[in-house]
Amino acid sequence: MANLDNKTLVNLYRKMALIRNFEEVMVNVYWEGKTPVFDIAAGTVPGEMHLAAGQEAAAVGVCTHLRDEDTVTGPHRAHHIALAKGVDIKKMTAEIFGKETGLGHGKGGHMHLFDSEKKFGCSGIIGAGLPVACGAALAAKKLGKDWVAVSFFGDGTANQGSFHESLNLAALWKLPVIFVCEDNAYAISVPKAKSTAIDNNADRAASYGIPGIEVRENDVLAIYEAAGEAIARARRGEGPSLLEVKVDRYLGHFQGDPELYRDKNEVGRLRENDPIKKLGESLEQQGILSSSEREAINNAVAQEVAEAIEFARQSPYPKPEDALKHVFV
Amino acid sequence: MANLDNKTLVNLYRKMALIRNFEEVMVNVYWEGKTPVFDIAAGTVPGEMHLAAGQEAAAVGVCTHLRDEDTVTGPHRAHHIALAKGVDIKKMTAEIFGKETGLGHGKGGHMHLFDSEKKFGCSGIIGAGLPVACGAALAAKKLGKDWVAVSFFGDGTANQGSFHESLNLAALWKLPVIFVCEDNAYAISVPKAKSTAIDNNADRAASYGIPGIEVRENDVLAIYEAAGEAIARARRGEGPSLLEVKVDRYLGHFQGDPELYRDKNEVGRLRENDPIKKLGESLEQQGILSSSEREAINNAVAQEVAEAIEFARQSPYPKPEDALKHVFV
Amino acid sequence: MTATQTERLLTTHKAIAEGIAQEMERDSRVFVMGEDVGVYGGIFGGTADLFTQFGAERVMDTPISETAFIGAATGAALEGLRPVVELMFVDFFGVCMDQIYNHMAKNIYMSGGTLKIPVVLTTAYGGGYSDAAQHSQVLYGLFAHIPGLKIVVPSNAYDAKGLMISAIRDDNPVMYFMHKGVMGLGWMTPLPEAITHVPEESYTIPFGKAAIKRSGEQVTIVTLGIMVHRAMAAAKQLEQEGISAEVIDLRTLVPLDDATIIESVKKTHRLLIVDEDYLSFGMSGEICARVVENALDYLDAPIKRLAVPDVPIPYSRPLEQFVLPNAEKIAAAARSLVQL
Amino acid sequence: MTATQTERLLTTHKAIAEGIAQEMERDSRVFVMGEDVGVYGGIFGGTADLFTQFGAERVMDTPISETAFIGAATGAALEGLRPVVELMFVDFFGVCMDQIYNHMAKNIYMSGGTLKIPVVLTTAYGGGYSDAAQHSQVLYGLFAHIPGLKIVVPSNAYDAKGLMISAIRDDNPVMYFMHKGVMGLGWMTPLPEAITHVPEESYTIPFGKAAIKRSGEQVTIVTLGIMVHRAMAAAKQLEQEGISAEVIDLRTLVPLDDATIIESVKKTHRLLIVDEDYLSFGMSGEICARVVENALDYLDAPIKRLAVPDVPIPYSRPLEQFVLPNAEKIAAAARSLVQL
Ligand SMILES: Cc1ncc(C[n+]2csc(CCOP(=O)(O)OP(=O)(O)O)c2C)c(N)n1
Ligand SMILES: Cc1ncc(C[n+]2csc(CCOP(=O)(O)OP(=O)(O)O)c2C)c(N)n1
Ligand SMILES: [Mg+2]
Ligand SMILES: [Mg+2]
Repeated sequence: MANLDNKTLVNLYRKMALIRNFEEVMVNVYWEGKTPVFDIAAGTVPGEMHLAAGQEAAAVGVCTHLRDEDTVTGPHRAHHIALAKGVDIKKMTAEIFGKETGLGHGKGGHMHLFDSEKKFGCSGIIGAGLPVACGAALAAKKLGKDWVAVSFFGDGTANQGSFHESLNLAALWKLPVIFVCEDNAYAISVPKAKSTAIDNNADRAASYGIPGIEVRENDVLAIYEAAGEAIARARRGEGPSLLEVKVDRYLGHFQGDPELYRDKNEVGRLRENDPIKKLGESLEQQGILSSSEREAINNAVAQEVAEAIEFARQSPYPKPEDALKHVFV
Repeated sequence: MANLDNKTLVNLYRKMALIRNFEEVMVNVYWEGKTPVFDIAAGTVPGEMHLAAGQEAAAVGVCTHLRDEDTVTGPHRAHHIALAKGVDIKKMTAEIFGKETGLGHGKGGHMHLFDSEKKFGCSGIIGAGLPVACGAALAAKKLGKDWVAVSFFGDGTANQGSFHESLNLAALWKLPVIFVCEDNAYAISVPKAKSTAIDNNADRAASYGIPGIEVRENDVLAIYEAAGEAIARARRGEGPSLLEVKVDRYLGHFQGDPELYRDKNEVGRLRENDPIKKLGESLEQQGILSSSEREAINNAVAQEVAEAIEFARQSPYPKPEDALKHVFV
Repeated sequence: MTATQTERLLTTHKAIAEGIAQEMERDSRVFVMGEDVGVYGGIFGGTADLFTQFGAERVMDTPISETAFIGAATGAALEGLRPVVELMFVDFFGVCMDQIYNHMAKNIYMSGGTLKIPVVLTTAYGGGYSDAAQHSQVLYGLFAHIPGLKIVVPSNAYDAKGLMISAIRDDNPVMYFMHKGVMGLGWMTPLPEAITHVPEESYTIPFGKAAIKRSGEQVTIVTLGIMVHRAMAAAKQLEQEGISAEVIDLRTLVPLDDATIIESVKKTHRLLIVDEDYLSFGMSGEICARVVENALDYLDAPIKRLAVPDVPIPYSRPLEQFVLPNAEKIAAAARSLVQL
Repeated sequence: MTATQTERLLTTHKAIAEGIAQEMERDSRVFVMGEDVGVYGGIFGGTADLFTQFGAERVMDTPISETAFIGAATGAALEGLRPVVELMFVDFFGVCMDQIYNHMAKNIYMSGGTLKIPVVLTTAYGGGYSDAAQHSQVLYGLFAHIPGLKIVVPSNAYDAKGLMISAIRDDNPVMYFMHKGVMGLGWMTPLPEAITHVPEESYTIPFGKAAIKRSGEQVTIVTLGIMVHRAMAAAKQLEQEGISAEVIDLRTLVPLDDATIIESVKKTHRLLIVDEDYLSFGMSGEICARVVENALDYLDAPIKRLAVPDVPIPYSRPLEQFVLPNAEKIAAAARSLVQL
């Protein structure tokens, strides 16, 4: 960790704080218009809502290494990854609100955020981002660039066929891809041990002869370090890596999840080890970030989020008949 | 090998010889009506024809351990496996001929042989047999039986998503399945090294925490031994195993394959290590099978094959309008 | 509808779960598997409480490995078990379609009728709640196109239970489509019409028998699933305008009850097909063709189709509402037909 | 057809490979991947000799991992490359459908038109040579049902090249169906009609323009792919009987050239749809619906459909021949229509 300069450290903190604030605000926004009677179709933001509070370290630890030219694919739970990759928060929020000013003019929604400038995309289908990332990496290779592609997915996804096919293809063709498994211990209600025959998905890298790195703590610095090596390796043309990082899912699988499948106190325990708090405190202790500076960052990101929400709120909906546009370009 | 009695040894030889003869005769039958101008739609047996000469040791080495109650699923190349599992050679041949007396009354054909008594089935889709075998094993477990399920597939298939999903499921649920990868070094024209990121698929067992056994010689006794352990383990309720066995593909991927992708002399070299010849000679040397006894076996299996072919030839075709039957039972 | 003493009302998802539970009690070969079907009770409640009643051995949560566990359902069925297996959203079929259509659907035929494959493949479908392009699809027409699957699409609780019991007792693969809006979930927009009297005892509903939900004289509206309720609302509206519409609930797409449709068209001379699926190359075209083949001369107006206009389901509410059929659009289409 | 000096004849598979090669020369972003597309040249010859011309970097053999490499085609296309990717038989779509229909087909729409996905997905289809239920299917109707894919189905060498070049230049995903019997392979039943003059220079054929292969007065036969040749043979036979049939080759299913069909029906007043695909819930119903919606009053007889009668493709020759349309069955159906 010695080689991390203060600016980077503060940046890691700032990005995680931004994401956390975004996800927490989104909880409130999501429930607007859904009380007293919950109706998934109602409210400011209808549909499913998968939030990533507790998983910021993975997105930020990895994406801080990336450039605009690098491609990232994400899964259904992807706000944190999009923000970490630099997707415009206003356009993203507007998309989540279904507005004309959104990334996809309201057509995509929260599971389908596409930003061709920042080279980010995500999908609601388990495992679907891995092959697409292989393709981006293949393109980088064919174009003679040192760009990499990163695919994020959950622990439950490591049992989907596309995981295997993509890792084999990437290894075989030495593609510059980094596969990042965010282990939040659940696939909806199913705990990892009930879906996965082994403990650590990183061990599966051996099936493809590639490095497998397991980061067993929800710690942005540890993730940053591990990802840095994997990404540098990919840029050098030495092929893909598989990273599994431990994260925590503080909220339900989606908003409205009754969470009857886990202990009521589990999340409280998880939050004690919160990676943002941990980094903030550590930076304070090291004198890198004073408590008032930290406060200022927290306020600034809250402001940024509030502005994005306001932007989305004020934006118009697309014209209904625009639904017929854009099947083809 | 000490514990193999003579009867078993001779039986292994006999079964391999039967299969070899069948496949060689099938070459001739297939080309009937296809010369001087080859037309895949013409002749005694139309359609694709995937033969397994050189792969007998895998089927026989494994299936000799099995009972009627055990289920076997095979791939597109499955005559050898069906015969090793005890599927009736006449009904199977009649099916390959598209006759009413065939296993599926002519509806299935050579890639779709189903025998519910011998509990054998196969499919023309890569990787499709593995999940089905998991289901058979799940049923055995639910029914409290010590039956096992065996799924055969090729080396190229180990890169299909269903391989991964099935092995994980079987390992997770401790299902009595034995996954047998027949490594014949090719997937149609693509050599294993161009499709598979590691050398030995057995190493992939570690991704599921199950035993992985690699048999790197085309030798029925070695395969028999390895399979015996895996099957016994499954019967004891200790879960699945993955076996990769080296076999050789003497013929084209299918009949008519120009085989421009491999050295003209390759097959000649492979045949020098023929597992049937090897076992026959070894049994002679050990005095277990005299040369005349061996001859007699060879004649007997040839006779059996000839009778099956004759049965198929003489059998009537199904009535055309029966095509409309059996979509549902 | 069978008359019974009790007037117990049930939501569709509870009716489905009850149908499965009764079959599980009756037949030890029946078991359930799928993602989150256990403690969670199925994301759309189709397996609610089954885990508590029958335990983890008979109500099995699976990994996210649809190819493996749906293929395993076929394998288990071939051994004589009777799995009820869930594909959480029909939109996910693409990761496991081969097991469904090349194996579950074809093995019986390819075996010359020597195998039985008693699998019920349950799946949730439909939109209208902003779940976007990968979680709102319908797709029953796509499955109906493939020989070898029976396709069941209940519109209400009573039908749901009887069709489920029929499905479990069938020796062929049955795909059982559950519209999310019909299920009666606490977190979906309420649809009181789908909550019906459901007898406590076991009963079956035969496949291939459409229900005439409302008899009418001037126009026939054929549909199924949630659109039955939209069509009924439209018919009520039309009635106030003096237009008499007949509403047919197909209940199963395969087998398709052509006879009831054709008979109705012979009476009303006008046909509107309402489908929540994509318009082209699907259900609406097929029904149109069946009628044209059998009752062309009875038609006093072109057949009309109301369906999603060949676009993916957009996320944003105004966009989605624009593409989905609803009572107003149905009424308008029927009205314009009658005026022709 | 463009007139040129040379009268060079080419088989369809060579015309396809030539079209790809010319685009590869013209545009370095074009590359090919798939199973056995390299040294082997594609099982059905669609990539013949490309490996020799362009080498392993631009003509890439893949593992049997359709989800990974077809998904990778989408990923590469999003980066500006223009992959031509092969699914060896369309029957195999079930192992990779999610990448095709939920991603390749929908990402443009879900992005609000901000992405381009210039992928050509080639695939072989069709039966008639006893390849049985998992290697003989047609399925273009199923793909046409899903918004977001253009569907191309050439019937001959000339069209094949022009449509391929158009497909590669299109910024949208195009699924390119190659009937095995149309390809002109040495090991398939010969179909001389599919071998045509093919100009050496590059040319395009627009999508959504059907070809009237033969003008006629009494009945319109609409079809595509190999069935065009069967229909032409039937038309010749009918002519000898004094029946004048018009034959339309759709060439693309999406976009569908309704206008040409409808215009023809307005002239002939009778329509026969011929389809090698399963009958129900597919192409034949759709075309029927489009005509009924637009030209009902012009019909002097019910529309007839000739297609596979909703069974999997059986292996045995007499069974398969029983279910596939052919010239005799087409002639008989057209004859019966005209006699109505
Ligand atoms: C192919 C497919 N199957 C099932 C689902 C339904 N589903 C959505 S999220 C999810 C759980 C994913 O678990 P994991 O990969 O661990 O990600 P997490 O939700 O924990 O972030 C499931 C089963 C889906 N979207 N796609
Ligand atoms: C899903 C799918 N993809 C592709 C094919 C085409 N195909 C048939 S056999 C084969 C090669 C299989 O190789 P391997 O598994 O090694 O078996 P082998 O033929 O060598 O016995 C391929 C690609 C198929 N049948 N199914
Ligand atoms: Mg998870
Ligand atoms: Mg092989």
